[in-house]
Amino acid sequence: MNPEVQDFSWRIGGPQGSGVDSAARMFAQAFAMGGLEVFGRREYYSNIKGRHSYYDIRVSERAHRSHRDQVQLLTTFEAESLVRHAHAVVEGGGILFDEKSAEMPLERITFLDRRVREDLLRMLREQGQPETAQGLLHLARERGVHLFPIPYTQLTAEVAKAAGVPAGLAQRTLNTLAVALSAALLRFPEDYVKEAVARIFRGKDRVIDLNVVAVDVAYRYVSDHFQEVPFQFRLHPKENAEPRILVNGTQAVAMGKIAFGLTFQTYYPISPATDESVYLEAHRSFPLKNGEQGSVVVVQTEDEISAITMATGAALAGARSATATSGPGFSLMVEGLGWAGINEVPVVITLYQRGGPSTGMPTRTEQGDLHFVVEAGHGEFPRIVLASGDLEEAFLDAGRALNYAEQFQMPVIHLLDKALSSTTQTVPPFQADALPLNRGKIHTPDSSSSPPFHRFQDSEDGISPRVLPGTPGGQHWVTGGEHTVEGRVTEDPVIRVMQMDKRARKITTALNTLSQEEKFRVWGDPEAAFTLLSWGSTKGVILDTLERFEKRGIPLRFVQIRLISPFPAEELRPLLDSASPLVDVELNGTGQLARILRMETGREVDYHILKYTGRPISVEELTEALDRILNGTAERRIVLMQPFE
Amino acid sequence: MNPEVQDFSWRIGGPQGSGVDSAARMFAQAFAMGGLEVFGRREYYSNIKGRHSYYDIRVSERAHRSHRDQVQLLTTFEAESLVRHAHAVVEGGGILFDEKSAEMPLERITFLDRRVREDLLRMLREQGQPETAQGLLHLARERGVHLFPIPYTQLTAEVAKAAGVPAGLAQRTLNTLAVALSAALLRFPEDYVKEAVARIFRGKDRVIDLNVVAVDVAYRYVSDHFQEVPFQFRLHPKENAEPRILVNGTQAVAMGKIAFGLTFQTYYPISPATDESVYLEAHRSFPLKNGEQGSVVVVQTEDEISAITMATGAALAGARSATATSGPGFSLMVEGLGWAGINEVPVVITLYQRGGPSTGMPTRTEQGDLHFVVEAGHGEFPRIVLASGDLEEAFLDAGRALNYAEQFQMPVIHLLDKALSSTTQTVPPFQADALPLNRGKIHTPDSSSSPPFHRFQDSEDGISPRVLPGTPGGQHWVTGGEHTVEGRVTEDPVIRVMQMDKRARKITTALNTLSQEEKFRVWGDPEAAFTLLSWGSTKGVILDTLERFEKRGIPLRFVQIRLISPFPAEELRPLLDSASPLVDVELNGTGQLARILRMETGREVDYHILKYTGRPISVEELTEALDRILNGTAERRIVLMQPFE
Amino acid sequence: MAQATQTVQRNKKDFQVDYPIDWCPGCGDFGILNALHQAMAELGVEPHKLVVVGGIGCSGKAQYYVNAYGVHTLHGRPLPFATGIKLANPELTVVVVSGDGDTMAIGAGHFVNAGRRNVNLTHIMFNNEVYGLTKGQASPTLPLGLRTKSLPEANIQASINPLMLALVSGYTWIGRAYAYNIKHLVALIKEATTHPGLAFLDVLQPCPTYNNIHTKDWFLGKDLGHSRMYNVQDEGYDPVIPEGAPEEVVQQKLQQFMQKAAEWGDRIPTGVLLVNRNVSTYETRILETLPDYLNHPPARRPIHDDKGRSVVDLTPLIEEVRIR
Amino acid sequence: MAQATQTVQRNKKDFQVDYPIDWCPGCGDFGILNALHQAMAELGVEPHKLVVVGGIGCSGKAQYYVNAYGVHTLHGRPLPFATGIKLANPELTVVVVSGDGDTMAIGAGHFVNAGRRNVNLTHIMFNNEVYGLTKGQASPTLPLGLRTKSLPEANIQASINPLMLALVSGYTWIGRAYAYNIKHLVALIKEATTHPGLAFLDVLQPCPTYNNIHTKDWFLGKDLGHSRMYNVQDEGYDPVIPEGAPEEVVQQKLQQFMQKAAEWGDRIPTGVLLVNRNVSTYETRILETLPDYLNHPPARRPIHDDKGRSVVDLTPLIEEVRIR
Ligand SMILES: Cc1ncc(C[n+]2csc(CCOP(=O)(O)OP(=O)(O)O)c2C)c(N)n1
Ligand SMILES: Cc1ncc(C[n+]2csc(CCOP(=O)(O)OP(=O)(O)O)c2C)c(N)n1
Ligand code: SF4
Ligand code: SF4
Ligand SMILES: [Mg+2]
Ligand SMILES: [Mg+2]
Repeated sequence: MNPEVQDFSWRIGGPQGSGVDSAARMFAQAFAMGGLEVFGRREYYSNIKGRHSYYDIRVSERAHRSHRDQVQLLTTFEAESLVRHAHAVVEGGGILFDEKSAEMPLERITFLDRRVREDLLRMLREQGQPETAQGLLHLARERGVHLFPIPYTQLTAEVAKAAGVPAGLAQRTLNTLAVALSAALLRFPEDYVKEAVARIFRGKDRVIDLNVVAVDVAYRYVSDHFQEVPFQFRLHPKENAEPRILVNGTQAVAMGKIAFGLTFQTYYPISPATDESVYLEAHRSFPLKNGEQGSVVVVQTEDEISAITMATGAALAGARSATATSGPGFSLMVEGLGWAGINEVPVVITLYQRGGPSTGMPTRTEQGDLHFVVEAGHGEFPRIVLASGDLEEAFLDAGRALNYAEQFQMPVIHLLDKALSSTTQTVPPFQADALPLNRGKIHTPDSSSSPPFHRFQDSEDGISPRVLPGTPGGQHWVTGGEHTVEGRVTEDPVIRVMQMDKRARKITTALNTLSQEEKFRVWGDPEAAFTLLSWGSTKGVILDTLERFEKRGIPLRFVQIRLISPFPAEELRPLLDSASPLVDVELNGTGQLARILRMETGREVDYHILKYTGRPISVEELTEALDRILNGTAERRIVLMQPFE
Repeated sequence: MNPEVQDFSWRIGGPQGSGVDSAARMFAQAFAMGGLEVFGRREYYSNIKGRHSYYDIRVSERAHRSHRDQVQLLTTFEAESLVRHAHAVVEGGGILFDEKSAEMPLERITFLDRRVREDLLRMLREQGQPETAQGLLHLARERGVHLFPIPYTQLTAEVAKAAGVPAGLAQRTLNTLAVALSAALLRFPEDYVKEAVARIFRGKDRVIDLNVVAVDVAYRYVSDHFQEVPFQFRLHPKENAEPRILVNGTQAVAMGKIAFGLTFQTYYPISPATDESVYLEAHRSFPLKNGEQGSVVVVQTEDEISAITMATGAALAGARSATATSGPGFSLMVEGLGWAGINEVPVVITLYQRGGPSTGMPTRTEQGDLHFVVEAGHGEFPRIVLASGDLEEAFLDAGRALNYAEQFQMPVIHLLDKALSSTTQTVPPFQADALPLNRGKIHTPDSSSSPPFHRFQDSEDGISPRVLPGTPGGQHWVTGGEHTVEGRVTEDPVIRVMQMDKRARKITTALNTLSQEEKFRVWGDPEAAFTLLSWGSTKGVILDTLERFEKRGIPLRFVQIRLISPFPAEELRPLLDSASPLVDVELNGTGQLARILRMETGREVDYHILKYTGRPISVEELTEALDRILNGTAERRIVLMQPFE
Repeated sequence: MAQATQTVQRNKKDFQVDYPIDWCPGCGDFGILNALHQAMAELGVEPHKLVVVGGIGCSGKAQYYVNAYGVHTLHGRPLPFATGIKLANPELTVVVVSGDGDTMAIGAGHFVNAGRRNVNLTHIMFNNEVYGLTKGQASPTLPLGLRTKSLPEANIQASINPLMLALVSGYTWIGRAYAYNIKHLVALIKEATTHPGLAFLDVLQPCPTYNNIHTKDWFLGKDLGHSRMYNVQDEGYDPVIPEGAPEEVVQQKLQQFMQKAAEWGDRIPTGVLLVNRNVSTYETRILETLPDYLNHPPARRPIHDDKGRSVVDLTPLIEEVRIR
Repeated sequence: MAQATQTVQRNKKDFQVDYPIDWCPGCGDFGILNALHQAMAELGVEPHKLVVVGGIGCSGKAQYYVNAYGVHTLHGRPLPFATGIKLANPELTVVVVSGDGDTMAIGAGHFVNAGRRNVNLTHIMFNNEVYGLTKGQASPTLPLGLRTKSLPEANIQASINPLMLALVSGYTWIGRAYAYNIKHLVALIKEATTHPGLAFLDVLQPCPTYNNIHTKDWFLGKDLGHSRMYNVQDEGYDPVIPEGAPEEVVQQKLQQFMQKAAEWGDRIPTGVLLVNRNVSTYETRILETLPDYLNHPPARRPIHDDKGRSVVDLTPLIEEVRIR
């Protein structure tokens, strides 16, 4: 084991609302400021306070894009995190825990799911261990994990004393203590932790001072007590590292929307989409290059039907307009989507998928809505469905979605998922000029022309010039009914066929206009026959796994589909023909992309690797599944599941 | 030409709200009472009064199930119907029209669609005809069509005189006059017309008397004036004909629902679904075999979201429960559908498809919602989608849908379309015992068992026993969230997979349980390689066309898919393997069934015959398209369109 | 922030279009349409600055019959569509035309929540107590127990009082008119349109085809010998809550409103029933934190330069999350 | 047609279940849940005849914590679900628990139209002025201009008065209680449940996590030195509109109600504010044409014989359309 790790995973767990989030952010920032690359993954229940949540921060010199099942260091304050995650710590790794939590009987941990409790108890009984957190710690120690019991009460008392504040206040430094203890164990310079403290509590000087004291106390405690423990993982700051921002998925999309011209956004709160709109609300005003203020008008609507129809109204009036939602909200938007479709209105729906069906698992991830969004809406109308695989794509795709909508005059669904939305990662700073803006055919009738304007004029590429309300001489109608060129409802069979065909033609136009890069990307060894097929947030774990196999001398290829509708069937043909085996990787139960692939190309995939527990796939899981395929022991359908995630 | 027609088509046109409907019903009844089989097709605008509507009644000795483009007799009172349909009358056929309407210039016909007007005017100009209805009559006469100008004002005056009523009242017999004139031209015994009058106006003796006078006047007028016209079509009553009822699609479904145990129905008005619910409201009370009163509680809700969720609530409580809607309403039901899916609630949605997308063409037909309903809802859950091809299937399938829902504990979508809903046809009387009722696993816990009841217990066939609220000891929960066996929300990965797999297993159970007949039917020559593939209301025209080809010695085969979800892929395999060519026939623009077929089986169809003008396919259209395929002149995608429908 | 101001002399004809109208003969909708044409002309609205947003129903078709930008939306959704249009481009005069089913059944949630915003829109509800376009089912304004022509049984759902619902929702201008009293209707549409905020006009609209109970004759009180309707302004009713009115004045005005709103049957109040100047518009509230909103509203803000590059300076947002 | 009648002696424990509750410490929801347990016990409802129907939100989770048939529905939809359950089996006692967002935003259309039906349901709204479960956004009951903890800007939408909305919608029993005044709350839930018709109970529910303005302290008037809340019954307020009351009595009661409903701020009325016995329930209206409805409601009508054959005699329906 090389203690100077290239690739380190830290996990912190605790009840929702107890500050696990900000601890993790502090940890991530400290190491990121130290020049390292950081990838964070967050898991939590659909609950405000009390239920278990945890955060994994993966730190490494080169960027990683996925989480690992096994961590080097687990940090907890209470029993539940301990019992849920002790098993995940690698040999030689460590567990930092409140010494008082060890004696907690499993029976008394309130929110431990019954099945989890029963499985753990069975294990403890089988191993002859006490039915407490301690039992699991024993087992970990037996596996070679180092235990770091921490007297948190004593440490906060020290903080209180050193800072000269009441004990109650010092209590609030618990998370900082935990982060600093962890960093200290890794021998990471404490200045970075202090800098992170200063950032997190920016503007609150007294709080910063207090927490800086806590960092000192923690570092001191580690050097006083754990010098002898042979916990050998080390992380070192890197000099002259590239510039980085630390953002999550909802921020990346929101920043992309702002950067690429959004002026109107509607939303109805829903996990995990809300954060994007709240970010936009908080950043609704921003500078323009000419020194003026730019703005986005953000409206919290009464429901998602209002959200989609209001956003469509704004788009019709000429705003770059979008809404953001998740499964249940999208289900309610379907009628509105069809209206935008038949009226060729450029509106963007940012869809953060979560565990379904129905309310499902609101704070867990899934790629369960793909086929639905492709077919959503009664009747037939074209739409664009675009899926981002990571934060940088999310930022740019937010802009592409807005461009496509106006360019092709159709609703665009930008697909993400909970995993991506809550992924926190260091990435190069986003650039507002990374993408030119394209507003499509916006037309101003000349003064000689008189209304009605022929908004839905037949055209070769299917796209007709549009005139915005308020433009003199451009009066016309729009309607959810089938319509004439001037937008009046009609039931004339000839006009019907013309309009249906005109709208359908935009599919071809889009396919012909977009670059291959925008439709799909090929990663890994482009000549490899062994081909992974996937879309969306699984990109990260697949790329990380590809590297592993590459190191093992096994070349794999990954086809990342980005444009799902219209589907780039023809261009994929050569890749499909040379793929053997073709392995579908998806976060759902039925292999939705594979079904679409077969529908569009006839090609059936050879294997499905599916996970539908609501959690993302880890490198270990994917590696093992691929190994089984490679060594011929795999079933056609491989279902991944981690019982303690 | 054989004047003793086996197969006669009559068309009546007129403004919406002017009684065209009841005239058509009277005509249909008269001939049906005369022992003949009747098929009626109705076309109308989304409008209450004024726009053009028409009704085709096809009368024949053997049952037909589709309309024809060409009619033998056209009956009109006003210019619009005349100019729209004169072209559709066959050589040797006739046009009955108000002599006053002939002089109407096309320019002055208010509701003639601009495109129709322009096409007709162009034709008239090319042919050197006056730009009036008269011009079109001339062209018809040139083609060998007999013209029957009727002095309606004079006839109603005669009626007034003969019946001793004011002229205004006699005016109301216009429709009866038209029907009787038509019947008289066919030399059909006037007693049948009088009987039809008596039925239509049942209970209103004075109205009957008046209209009987009108029948006499009409018959007399024909024998006085048209004896010499060589219009040679004749229809003769048939003795000892089988018992028949005359119903339309919404009635067939409503009767099926009542017959097979529906007790609760919700609806929000929408064309063309409303009529079903209005029928149920009007027939909400009916006798049971034991002499008690049975009933259906019908609730008009505030919207379709309420309709699906209220129906689901009732189903949960134990009612056989359904709702009925059309595209826009279904789009709003998607979230509710998912809830019923994850909670395994037996609720039925009867979906009458209409022209889409969005508001589309509310009173025109389409098979545009197929793929949508199969995928509707975020996340993954099983559902049954069942499509009826004709009125008898509609009746039985209404019962099957209710059975399937309870048997497999899932939402069932029963698909019909506007064409079927407004098809009026003679069929053998429906039987309430044609189908046994199956309520599935309804469970009563024994008194020793204590709650919570394990509603979502894992089970081999995926179906868990359900307990109805109100049952002692059966308390449990249901939730749109992923849930434990007792129905409490959970995010446990192990339970998640168990429940997803359990629900998915019901798909296999359903496929294994249902008979082949319930999944698909093969018509025509079962050994023929030339295979038509279709679903829903196109069944009628395909069967009628099959007969034509059979007579020509060309054996064809028709595979009618009835169960769309889950899709009977395996069982279809042998048929697909032997199909050449495989020809898809659908009323939509993209060949949705064919897409599903390819997704489910990999098999691509060789030809698409598609119609998406909102009108059903005629025998002539289908025949011609098939001929083109047979003689090798067809494109892969054949789009049908009648410009004057 | 009034929706429209007198600028050009316009004629009613400027707002008419040359297409056939497919309402039933005698339908009250004709009256409302005429009044709308006339009102827009008298206000001097420019047709290209007028957006008429219709719901689905016979009523919603009104937007086809106006020379303007016409938006035929979805059943129940004209308000959110209109809100999006207006907020994106506040220069436009936006008039919503919708049915009672559209507004109070499927659209009730939007109605209630639109009131919370008080966006500067004019909402004209065609109140015929039935679902015209779907052939005469009961709408939420049909009283309990009535059985209009096409109902298989008497209505078993009670009616909503639209005036009260508008009040409770927060509409700041509320009026009622009668479809055939065009002069009055014109005046009310004008006032509703110039009111800075969300205006609701309940128009009693006979549907000769399906509502055989509350007919023209009934409204005109052929049975009583006098019209059932009266104009509250004729009786000196003052609907205005002035800006900054003390709470007791507000309460008194609301009480007065509620008394009027409760009247029905033999005496039906019409006229301007509430003008609440005491509530800010949504647009004003936006201005508080986005002072440039009216100069560069969402539909009019330039978003790229000549070369198609974004004009946004992302620096402060990036700095917030910059780590190194 | 009261929903519940005293039959067995029951204990609050009979309604509790042994699962962890995941509301935040100090959440007002605990008080409401306790009161619900107690009220059901005092009413002697049998747990298996009780159905608790929840919306989505912290509030909607209450149904998990009752020994009953618990139905966790969709956001905004508990009322139609509950209506379906109750109409299918009127023997059940059906209680709806929902949040203010659930009820007045996404569910507002159902709220308004449920009032038109007056089905015999009990609707308890947990009014915390925020969207708890989605992390503290403004709900439709948060007053304009307030900025609770997690809002990036002050609320720019005005609030709905839930009591007034209930009145206008047609709820026939309307009350208000405070989540921590359990005794009063128990009494009100009992009364709401025994009221024959649709009952709405607005429960003021502090959300210590997100609503840092209208807190426990605020309600109790720590700043004023006296509780902001008072019980209208203590002041002799009589909420009852008796059956067959003359119109003027009805109007007077409504006026009285509206005055109370308008109070807020330093004096907040709680208690029973309206009991309208003058309106029939939906169930009664069904009975008028389906006299057998209560004996064989939709969930309980046998539909097949031993052999699975339908018990329906289709003859009259067939005869209607028989041609020969
Ligand atoms: C989602 C949806 N449900 C139902 C319909 C069918 N529909 C069309 S118009 C209408 C009702 C019209 O009634 P109202 O709003 O009162 O307008 P009116 O025709 O009376 O003017 C309905 C239910 C629809 N178009 N969309
Ligand atoms: C269709 C839909 N949209 C949004 C959500 C997300 N959501 C869950 S709870 C909630 C709001 C909860 O607020 P409230 O009803 O006031 O209940 P509280 O949590 O405050 O008790 C929302 C918007 C959802 N579940 N479904
Ligand atoms: S149905 Fe009624 S509302 Fe509709 S157009 Fe006819 S008269 Fe007017
Ligand atoms: S967020 Fe508020 S309402 Fe929800 S549980 Fe916590 S305190 Fe209660
Ligand atoms: Mg109406
Ligand atoms: Mg709330």
